[in-house]
Amino acid sequence: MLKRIKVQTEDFDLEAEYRQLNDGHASGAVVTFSGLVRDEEGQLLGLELEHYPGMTEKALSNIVDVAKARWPLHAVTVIHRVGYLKVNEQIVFVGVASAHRLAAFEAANFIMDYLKTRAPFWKKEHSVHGEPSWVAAKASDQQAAERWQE
Amino acid sequence: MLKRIKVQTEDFDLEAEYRQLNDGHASGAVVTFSGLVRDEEGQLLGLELEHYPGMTEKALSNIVDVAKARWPLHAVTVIHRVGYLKVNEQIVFVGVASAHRLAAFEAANFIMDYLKTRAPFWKKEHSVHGEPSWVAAKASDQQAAERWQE
Amino acid sequence: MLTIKFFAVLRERLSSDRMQLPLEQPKSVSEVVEQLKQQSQLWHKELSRYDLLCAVNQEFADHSTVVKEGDELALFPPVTGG
Amino acid sequence: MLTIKFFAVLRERLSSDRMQLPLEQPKSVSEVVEQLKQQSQLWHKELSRYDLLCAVNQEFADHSTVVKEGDELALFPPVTGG
Repeated sequence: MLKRIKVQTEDFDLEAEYRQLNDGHASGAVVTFSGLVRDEEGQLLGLELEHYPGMTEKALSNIVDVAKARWPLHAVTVIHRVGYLKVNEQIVFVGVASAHRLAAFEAANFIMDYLKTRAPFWKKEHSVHGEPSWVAAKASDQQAAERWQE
Repeated sequence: MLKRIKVQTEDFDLEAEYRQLNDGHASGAVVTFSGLVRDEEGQLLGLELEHYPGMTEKALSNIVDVAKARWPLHAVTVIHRVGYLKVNEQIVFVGVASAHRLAAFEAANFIMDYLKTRAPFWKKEHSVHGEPSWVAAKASDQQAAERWQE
Repeated sequence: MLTIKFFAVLRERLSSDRMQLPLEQPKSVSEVVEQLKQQSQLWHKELSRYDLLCAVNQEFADHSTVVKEGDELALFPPVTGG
Repeated sequence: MLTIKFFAVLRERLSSDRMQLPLEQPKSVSEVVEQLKQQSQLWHKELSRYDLLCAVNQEFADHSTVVKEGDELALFPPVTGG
Protein backbone atom coordinates (compact mmCIF):
# COMPACT_ATOMS: atom_id res chain seq x y z
CA MET A 1 0.00 0.00 0.00
CA LEU A 2 1.18 3.53 -0.77
CA LYS A 3 1.20 5.65 2.37
CA ARG A 4 1.83 9.37 2.39
CA ILE A 5 1.76 11.44 5.57
CA LYS A 6 2.45 15.16 5.59
CA VAL A 7 2.37 17.79 8.35
CA GLN A 8 2.92 21.18 6.79
CA THR A 9 2.15 24.89 6.94
CA GLU A 10 1.54 25.11 3.17
CA ASP A 11 -1.85 24.56 1.57
CA PHE A 12 -2.55 21.38 -0.42
CA ASP A 13 -4.13 20.74 -3.78
CA LEU A 14 -6.98 18.24 -4.01
CA GLU A 15 -6.45 17.41 -7.69
CA ALA A 16 -2.73 16.69 -7.23
CA GLU A 17 -3.42 14.47 -4.23
CA TYR A 18 -6.17 12.65 -6.11
CA ARG A 19 -3.82 11.98 -9.01
CA GLN A 20 -1.19 10.52 -6.71
CA LEU A 21 -3.77 8.26 -5.07
CA ASN A 22 -4.62 6.88 -8.52
CA ASP A 23 -1.05 6.66 -9.67
CA GLY A 24 -0.15 3.42 -11.40
CA HIS A 25 -3.47 1.66 -11.25
CA ALA A 26 -7.11 2.61 -11.10
CA SER A 27 -8.38 1.46 -7.73
CA GLY A 28 -12.03 1.71 -8.64
CA ALA A 29 -12.98 3.79 -5.62
CA VAL A 30 -11.37 6.93 -4.25
CA VAL A 31 -12.81 8.77 -1.24
CA THR A 32 -11.44 12.11 -0.12
CA PHE A 33 -12.19 14.14 2.98
CA SER A 34 -11.26 17.82 3.21
CA GLY A 35 -11.69 19.74 6.43
CA LEU A 36 -11.86 23.52 6.24
CA VAL A 37 -11.93 26.35 8.75
CA ARG A 38 -15.65 26.95 9.07
CA ASP A 39 -16.94 30.49 9.04
CA GLU A 40 -18.85 30.60 12.35
CA GLU A 41 -21.34 33.24 11.22
CA GLY A 42 -18.59 35.77 10.72
CA GLN A 43 -17.37 35.48 14.32
CA LEU A 44 -14.23 33.50 13.61
CA LEU A 45 -11.08 34.99 12.09
CA GLY A 46 -8.93 31.90 12.02
CA LEU A 47 -7.37 28.99 13.86
CA GLU A 48 -3.92 28.45 15.23
CA LEU A 49 -2.86 24.83 14.90
CA GLU A 50 -0.22 23.59 17.34
CA HIS A 51 1.25 20.09 17.15
CA TYR A 52 3.93 17.90 18.71
CA PRO A 53 6.75 17.73 16.15
CA GLY A 54 8.25 14.28 16.08
CA MET A 55 5.19 12.54 17.45
CA THR A 56 2.63 13.88 14.97
CA GLU A 57 3.75 12.05 11.84
CA LYS A 58 4.29 8.87 13.82
CA ALA A 59 0.77 9.07 15.28
CA LEU A 60 -0.78 9.65 11.83
CA SER A 61 1.25 6.81 10.37
CA ASN A 62 0.05 4.45 13.12
CA ILE A 63 -3.57 5.39 12.43
CA VAL A 64 -3.13 4.62 8.73
CA ASP A 65 -1.53 1.27 9.60
CA VAL A 66 -4.54 0.34 11.72
CA ALA A 67 -6.81 1.22 8.77
CA LYS A 68 -4.66 -0.80 6.39
CA ALA A 69 -4.91 -3.88 8.64
CA ARG A 70 -8.67 -3.53 8.68
CA TRP A 71 -9.59 -2.74 5.07
CA PRO A 72 -8.08 -3.66 1.68
CA LEU A 73 -6.51 -0.35 0.64
CA HIS A 74 -4.27 0.59 -2.29
CA ALA A 75 -3.20 4.06 -1.22
CA VAL A 76 -3.74 6.45 1.67
CA THR A 77 -2.71 10.09 1.98
CA VAL A 78 -3.07 12.17 5.12
CA ILE A 79 -2.12 15.85 5.16
CA HIS A 80 -2.57 18.08 8.19
CA ARG A 81 -1.68 21.73 8.18
CA VAL A 82 -0.26 23.59 11.18
CA GLY A 83 0.28 27.25 11.99
CA TYR A 84 -2.28 30.02 11.49
CA LEU A 85 -5.20 29.22 9.16
CA LYS A 86 -7.82 31.77 8.15
CA VAL A 87 -11.53 31.12 7.71
CA ASN A 88 -12.22 29.08 4.55
CA GLU A 89 -8.70 27.66 4.43
CA GLN A 90 -8.13 23.92 4.21
CA ILE A 91 -6.92 22.22 7.41
CA VAL A 92 -6.83 18.51 6.74
CA PHE A 93 -6.99 16.05 3.85
CA VAL A 94 -7.57 12.31 3.95
CA GLY A 95 -7.60 10.38 0.68
CA VAL A 96 -8.16 6.64 0.35
CA ALA A 97 -8.02 4.48 -2.78
CA SER A 98 -9.37 0.94 -2.78
CA ALA A 99 -10.92 -1.60 -5.10
CA HIS A 100 -13.97 -1.48 -2.85
CA ARG A 101 -16.28 1.47 -2.39
CA LEU A 102 -17.30 0.63 1.16
CA ALA A 103 -13.70 0.00 2.25
CA ALA A 104 -12.68 3.41 0.90
CA PHE A 105 -15.56 5.17 2.69
CA GLU A 106 -15.06 3.38 5.98
CA ALA A 107 -11.28 3.74 6.05
CA ALA A 108 -11.43 7.49 5.32
CA ASN A 109 -14.11 7.96 7.97
CA PHE A 110 -12.13 5.87 10.47
CA ILE A 111 -8.88 7.77 9.81
CA MET A 112 -10.63 11.10 10.44
CA ASP A 113 -12.23 9.83 13.66
CA TYR A 114 -8.91 8.52 14.95
CA LEU A 115 -7.01 11.61 13.82
CA LYS A 116 -9.44 13.80 15.79
CA THR A 117 -8.84 11.88 19.01
CA ARG A 118 -5.38 10.29 18.64
CA ALA A 119 -3.08 12.71 16.84
CA PRO A 120 -1.33 15.48 18.80
CA PHE A 121 -2.88 18.62 17.34
CA TRP A 122 -4.48 21.47 19.27
CA LYS A 123 -6.60 24.30 17.90
CA LYS A 124 -6.82 27.83 19.20
CA GLU A 125 -9.61 30.06 17.92
CA HIS A 126 -9.09 33.70 17.05
CA SER A 127 -12.45 35.46 16.90
CA VAL A 128 -13.57 39.02 16.21
CA HIS A 129 -13.99 39.69 19.92
CA GLY A 130 -12.05 38.65 22.97
CA GLU A 131 -8.83 36.81 23.55
CA PRO A 132 -7.94 33.78 21.43
CA SER A 133 -9.15 30.62 23.18
CA TRP A 134 -8.22 26.95 23.03
CA VAL A 135 -10.86 24.70 21.50
CA ALA A 136 -12.27 22.15 23.92
CA ALA A 137 -12.32 18.49 22.91
CA LYS A 138 -15.79 17.26 21.95
CA ALA A 139 -17.41 14.23 23.52
CA SER A 140 -18.99 13.54 20.12
CA ASP A 141 -15.53 13.13 18.56
CA GLN A 142 -14.64 10.63 21.27
CA GLN A 143 -17.87 8.73 20.64
CA ALA A 144 -17.26 8.75 16.88
CA ALA A 145 -13.84 7.18 17.42
CA GLU A 146 -15.20 4.58 19.84
CA ARG A 147 -17.70 3.18 17.37
CA TRP A 148 -14.79 1.53 15.47
CA GLN A 149 -13.86 -0.61 18.45
CA GLU A 150 -15.28 -4.03 17.96
CA MET B 1 -28.98 23.37 -0.34
CA LEU B 2 -27.13 23.54 -3.64
CA LYS B 3 -27.91 20.50 -5.78
CA ARG B 4 -26.13 19.71 -9.02
CA ILE B 5 -26.92 16.60 -11.07
CA LYS B 6 -25.19 15.83 -14.34
CA VAL B 7 -25.39 12.88 -16.73
CA GLN B 8 -22.78 13.33 -19.43
CA THR B 9 -20.36 11.64 -21.79
CA GLU B 10 -17.53 14.09 -20.97
CA ASP B 11 -15.04 13.57 -18.19
CA PHE B 12 -15.22 15.65 -15.01
CA ASP B 13 -12.63 17.52 -12.99
CA LEU B 14 -12.39 16.85 -9.26
CA GLU B 15 -10.82 20.21 -8.38
CA ALA B 16 -13.49 22.21 -10.24
CA GLU B 17 -16.28 20.21 -8.59
CA TYR B 18 -14.67 20.63 -5.17
CA ARG B 19 -14.46 24.38 -5.69
CA GLN B 20 -18.15 24.57 -6.58
CA LEU B 21 -19.09 22.56 -3.50
CA ASN B 22 -17.27 25.14 -1.37
CA ASP B 23 -18.58 28.12 -3.25
CA GLY B 24 -19.83 30.94 -1.08
CA HIS B 25 -19.15 29.47 2.34
CA ALA B 26 -16.76 26.99 3.87
CA SER B 27 -18.83 24.05 5.00
CA GLY B 28 -16.19 22.61 7.24
CA ALA B 29 -16.37 19.12 5.77
CA VAL B 30 -16.30 18.02 2.14
CA VAL B 31 -16.38 14.34 1.16
CA THR B 32 -15.92 13.23 -2.42
CA PHE B 33 -16.28 9.81 -3.98
CA SER B 34 -14.86 9.04 -7.41
CA GLY B 35 -15.56 5.74 -9.12
CA LEU B 36 -13.19 4.64 -11.87
CA VAL B 37 -13.14 1.81 -14.40
CA ARG B 38 -11.00 -0.74 -12.59
CA ASP B 39 -8.31 -2.54 -14.49
CA GLU B 40 -9.28 -6.19 -13.92
CA GLU B 41 -5.75 -7.56 -14.18
CA GLY B 42 -5.46 -6.39 -17.76
CA GLN B 43 -8.54 -8.35 -18.88
CA LEU B 44 -10.91 -5.42 -19.21
CA LEU B 45 -10.79 -2.92 -22.06
CA GLY B 46 -13.65 -0.70 -21.05
CA LEU B 47 -17.27 -0.32 -20.08
CA GLU B 48 -20.29 0.77 -22.04
CA LEU B 49 -22.70 2.74 -19.88
CA GLU B 50 -26.35 2.77 -20.96
CA HIS B 51 -28.98 4.81 -19.18
CA TYR B 52 -32.63 5.83 -19.41
CA PRO B 53 -32.64 9.43 -20.65
CA GLY B 54 -35.37 11.40 -18.92
CA MET B 55 -35.55 9.14 -15.92
CA THR B 56 -31.88 9.16 -14.93
CA GLU B 57 -31.55 12.75 -13.73
CA LYS B 58 -34.90 12.51 -11.97
CA ALA B 59 -33.81 9.34 -10.15
CA LEU B 60 -30.49 10.91 -9.08
CA SER B 61 -32.27 14.06 -7.94
CA ASN B 62 -34.68 11.99 -5.82
CA ILE B 63 -31.78 10.18 -4.17
CA VAL B 64 -30.13 13.49 -3.28
CA ASP B 65 -33.44 14.75 -1.85
CA VAL B 66 -33.68 11.72 0.41
CA ALA B 67 -30.13 12.41 1.62
CA LYS B 68 -30.94 16.07 2.19
CA ALA B 69 -33.94 15.16 4.34
CA ARG B 70 -31.76 12.89 6.43
CA TRP B 71 -28.56 14.88 6.96
CA PRO B 72 -27.79 18.62 7.26
CA LEU B 73 -26.10 19.29 3.90
CA HIS B 74 -24.93 22.51 2.24
CA ALA B 75 -24.21 21.24 -1.26
CA VAL B 76 -24.37 17.98 -3.19
CA THR B 77 -23.06 17.21 -6.67
CA VAL B 78 -23.65 13.96 -8.54
CA ILE B 79 -22.08 13.34 -11.93
CA HIS B 80 -22.49 10.09 -13.84
CA ARG B 81 -20.87 9.48 -17.18
CA VAL B 82 -22.46 7.43 -19.95
CA GLY B 83 -21.19 5.97 -23.22
CA TYR B 84 -17.93 4.07 -23.68
CA LEU B 85 -15.36 4.44 -20.88
CA LYS B 86 -11.91 2.93 -21.03
CA VAL B 87 -10.00 1.36 -18.14
CA ASN B 88 -8.80 4.00 -15.61
CA GLU B 89 -11.42 6.53 -16.72
CA GLN B 90 -13.69 8.18 -14.19
CA ILE B 91 -17.31 6.94 -14.14
CA VAL B 92 -19.04 8.65 -11.27
CA PHE B 93 -18.55 11.51 -8.84
CA VAL B 94 -20.43 12.26 -5.63
CA GLY B 95 -19.46 15.33 -3.61
CA VAL B 96 -21.08 16.42 -0.37
CA ALA B 97 -20.41 19.56 1.69
CA SER B 98 -21.69 19.87 5.24
CA ALA B 99 -20.84 21.55 8.52
CA HIS B 100 -20.55 18.06 9.99
CA ARG B 101 -17.94 15.50 9.09
CA LEU B 102 -20.08 12.47 9.83
CA ALA B 103 -23.05 13.86 7.89
CA ALA B 104 -20.82 14.42 4.85
CA PHE B 105 -19.39 10.89 5.02
CA GLU B 106 -22.73 9.21 5.57
CA ALA B 107 -24.60 11.19 2.92
CA ALA B 108 -21.94 10.50 0.25
CA ASN B 109 -21.89 6.81 1.15
CA PHE B 110 -25.70 6.68 1.11
CA ILE B 111 -25.96 8.44 -2.26
CA MET B 112 -23.53 5.95 -3.81
CA ASP B 113 -25.40 2.97 -2.35
CA TYR B 114 -28.72 4.26 -3.63
CA LEU B 115 -27.28 5.26 -7.00
CA LYS B 116 -25.98 1.71 -7.46
CA THR B 117 -29.40 0.19 -6.89
CA ARG B 118 -31.91 2.92 -7.78
CA ALA B 119 -30.66 4.85 -10.79
CA PRO B 120 -31.27 3.51 -14.31
CA PHE B 121 -27.73 2.77 -15.50
CA TRP B 122 -26.48 -0.48 -16.98
CA LYS B 123 -22.88 -1.53 -17.60
CA LYS B 124 -21.56 -3.74 -20.38
CA GLU B 125 -18.01 -5.02 -20.13
CA HIS B 126 -15.69 -5.17 -23.10
CA SER B 127 -12.80 -7.51 -22.34
CA VAL B 128 -9.77 -8.71 -24.27
CA HIS B 129 -11.47 -11.99 -25.13
CA GLY B 130 -15.02 -12.90 -25.98
CA GLU B 131 -18.15 -10.93 -26.68
CA PRO B 132 -19.01 -7.89 -24.58
CA SER B 133 -21.26 -8.94 -21.70
CA TRP B 134 -23.73 -7.18 -19.43
CA VAL B 135 -22.63 -6.81 -15.83
CA ALA B 136 -24.85 -8.69 -13.37
CA ALA B 137 -26.26 -6.81 -10.39
CA LYS B 138 -24.49 -7.67 -7.14
CA ALA B 139 -26.34 -8.86 -4.05
CA SER B 140 -23.74 -6.96 -1.99
CA ASP B 141 -24.85 -3.68 -3.60
CA GLN B 142 -28.44 -4.47 -2.67
CA GLN B 143 -27.39 -5.23 0.91
CA ALA B 144 -25.34 -2.03 1.09
CA ALA B 145 -28.42 -0.01 0.08
CA GLU B 146 -30.67 -1.83 2.54
CA ARG B 147 -28.56 -0.93 5.57
CA TRP B 148 -29.87 2.67 5.30
CA GLN B 149 -33.44 1.57 5.92
CA GLU B 150 -34.32 2.15 9.51
CA MET C 1 -51.32 4.18 -26.77
CA LEU C 2 -48.88 2.95 -24.11
CA THR C 3 -45.21 3.58 -24.87
CA ILE C 4 -42.98 0.71 -23.77
CA LYS C 5 -39.19 1.06 -23.53
CA PHE C 6 -36.62 -1.68 -23.10
CA PHE C 7 -33.10 -1.29 -21.75
CA ALA C 8 -29.77 -3.11 -21.60
CA VAL C 9 -29.76 -6.86 -22.17
CA LEU C 10 -33.56 -6.84 -22.65
CA ARG C 11 -33.30 -4.22 -25.40
CA GLU C 12 -30.61 -6.29 -27.12
CA ARG C 13 -32.30 -9.67 -26.88
CA LEU C 14 -35.70 -8.33 -27.98
CA SER C 15 -34.01 -6.24 -30.69
CA SER C 16 -36.33 -3.44 -29.65
CA ASP C 17 -35.75 -0.29 -27.69
CA ARG C 18 -39.34 0.93 -27.77
CA MET C 19 -42.81 0.06 -28.97
CA GLN C 20 -46.35 1.40 -28.81
CA LEU C 21 -49.16 -0.74 -27.49
CA PRO C 22 -52.86 0.11 -27.93
CA LEU C 23 -54.45 0.17 -24.48
CA GLU C 24 -58.23 0.14 -24.39
CA GLN C 25 -58.40 0.22 -20.61
CA PRO C 26 -55.98 0.59 -17.69
CA LYS C 27 -54.00 -2.54 -16.91
CA SER C 28 -51.40 -3.60 -14.36
CA VAL C 29 -47.78 -3.83 -15.50
CA SER C 30 -47.90 -7.60 -15.05
CA GLU C 31 -50.93 -7.83 -17.35
CA VAL C 32 -49.04 -5.83 -19.99
CA VAL C 33 -46.00 -8.07 -19.58
CA GLU C 34 -48.18 -11.19 -19.96
CA GLN C 35 -49.61 -9.76 -23.18
CA LEU C 36 -46.11 -9.02 -24.53
CA LYS C 37 -44.99 -12.57 -23.76
CA GLN C 38 -47.53 -13.85 -26.31
CA GLN C 39 -45.56 -12.26 -29.15
CA SER C 40 -43.07 -15.14 -29.49
CA GLN C 41 -41.15 -17.78 -27.59
CA LEU C 42 -38.20 -15.39 -27.42
CA TRP C 43 -40.28 -12.61 -25.87
CA HIS C 44 -41.85 -15.13 -23.51
CA LYS C 45 -38.44 -16.26 -22.34
CA GLU C 46 -36.88 -12.83 -21.99
CA LEU C 47 -39.83 -11.27 -20.17
CA SER C 48 -40.05 -14.21 -17.76
CA ARG C 49 -36.84 -13.32 -15.91
CA TYR C 50 -37.56 -13.25 -12.19
CA ASP C 51 -35.72 -9.98 -11.66
CA LEU C 52 -37.51 -7.90 -14.32
CA LEU C 53 -37.81 -4.32 -13.09
CA CYS C 54 -40.14 -1.60 -14.32
CA ALA C 55 -40.69 2.13 -14.24
CA VAL C 56 -43.92 3.95 -15.01
CA ASN C 57 -43.60 7.51 -16.26
CA GLN C 58 -39.93 7.45 -15.33
CA GLU C 59 -40.42 6.44 -11.70
CA PHE C 60 -39.63 2.99 -10.34
CA ALA C 61 -42.87 1.00 -10.06
CA ASP C 62 -44.21 -2.38 -8.98
CA HIS C 63 -45.59 -4.97 -11.34
CA SER C 64 -48.97 -4.29 -9.77
CA THR C 65 -48.85 -0.60 -10.80
CA VAL C 66 -51.65 0.31 -13.20
CA VAL C 67 -50.77 1.95 -16.51
CA LYS C 68 -53.16 3.87 -18.70
CA GLU C 69 -53.38 5.53 -22.11
CA GLY C 70 -50.46 7.92 -22.66
CA ASP C 71 -48.22 6.41 -19.98
CA GLU C 72 -44.62 5.39 -20.49
CA LEU C 73 -43.66 1.95 -19.22
CA ALA C 74 -40.04 0.84 -19.09
CA LEU C 75 -38.87 -2.74 -18.59
CA PHE C 76 -35.28 -3.54 -17.67
CA PRO C 77 -32.93 -5.80 -15.69
CA PRO C 78 -31.50 -4.73 -12.28
CA VAL C 79 -29.43 -1.57 -12.59
CA THR C 80 -25.62 -1.68 -12.43
CA GLY C 81 -24.43 1.92 -12.47
CA GLY C 82 -21.97 3.69 -10.22
CA MET D 1 17.53 13.48 32.85
CA LEU D 2 13.89 13.20 31.85
CA THR D 3 12.76 15.65 29.17
CA ILE D 4 9.24 16.94 29.78
CA LYS D 5 7.27 18.80 27.10
CA PHE D 6 4.06 20.77 27.51
CA PHE D 7 1.58 21.63 24.80
CA ALA D 8 -1.32 23.94 24.07
CA VAL D 9 -3.12 25.53 27.02
CA LEU D 10 -0.79 23.74 29.44
CA ARG D 11 2.29 25.18 27.74
CA GLU D 12 0.73 28.65 27.89
CA ARG D 13 -0.44 28.55 31.50
CA LEU D 14 2.83 27.07 32.79
CA SER D 15 4.83 29.46 30.58
CA SER D 16 7.00 26.50 29.73
CA ASP D 17 7.28 24.32 26.64
CA ARG D 18 9.93 21.98 27.96
CA MET D 19 12.03 21.22 31.01
CA GLN D 20 14.61 18.69 32.18
CA LEU D 21 14.05 16.75 35.39
CA PRO D 22 16.78 14.74 37.13
CA LEU D 23 15.52 11.18 37.54
CA GLU D 24 17.46 8.96 39.93
CA GLN D 25 15.26 5.95 39.36
CA PRO D 26 12.34 4.98 37.09
CA LYS D 27 9.00 6.48 38.11
CA SER D 28 5.43 6.34 36.87
CA VAL D 29 4.07 9.30 34.94
CA SER D 30 1.71 10.06 37.82
CA GLU D 31 4.63 10.17 40.27
CA VAL D 32 6.40 12.64 37.98
CA VAL D 33 3.24 14.74 37.72
CA GLU D 34 2.86 14.75 41.53
CA GLN D 35 6.43 15.96 41.84
CA LEU D 36 5.84 18.74 39.29
CA LYS D 37 2.75 19.88 41.17
CA GLN D 38 4.96 20.78 44.15
CA GLN D 39 6.59 23.58 42.17
CA SER D 40 3.84 26.12 42.84
CA GLN D 41 0.12 26.59 43.34
CA LEU D 42 -0.21 27.37 39.63
CA TRP D 43 1.52 24.17 38.60
CA HIS D 44 -0.55 22.24 41.11
CA LYS D 45 -3.75 23.63 39.65
CA GLU D 46 -2.85 23.20 35.99
CA LEU D 47 -1.53 19.66 36.37
CA SER D 48 -4.57 18.58 38.37
CA ARG D 49 -6.92 18.72 35.39
CA TYR D 50 -8.81 15.43 35.20
CA ASP D 51 -8.27 15.08 31.45
CA LEU D 52 -4.48 15.47 31.42
CA LEU D 53 -3.04 13.24 28.68
CA CYS D 54 0.51 12.04 28.27
CA ALA D 55 2.88 10.51 25.75
CA VAL D 56 6.13 8.72 26.51
CA ASN D 57 8.77 8.77 23.81
CA GLN D 58 6.19 10.14 21.39
CA GLU D 59 3.62 7.39 21.89
CA PHE D 60 0.37 7.87 23.82
CA ALA D 61 0.80 6.42 27.31
CA ASP D 62 -1.08 5.88 30.58
CA HIS D 63 -0.34 7.71 33.79
CA SER D 64 0.88 4.38 35.14
CA THR D 65 3.55 4.10 32.43
CA VAL D 66 7.05 4.08 33.87
CA VAL D 67 9.59 6.62 32.59
CA LYS D 68 13.31 6.36 32.98
CA GLU D 69 16.51 8.32 32.40
CA GLY D 70 16.67 9.67 28.82
CA ASP D 71 12.93 9.34 28.14
CA GLU D 72 10.74 12.09 26.73
CA LEU D 73 7.46 12.69 28.54
CA ALA D 74 4.84 15.00 27.08
CA LEU D 75 1.86 16.36 29.01
CA PHE D 76 -1.08 17.95 27.24
CA PRO D 77 -4.86 18.44 27.16
CA PRO D 78 -7.14 16.34 24.92
CA VAL D 79 -6.26 16.77 21.25
CA THR D 80 -8.46 18.84 18.92
CA GLY D 81 -7.02 18.44 15.42
CA GLY D 82 -8.77 17.56 12.18
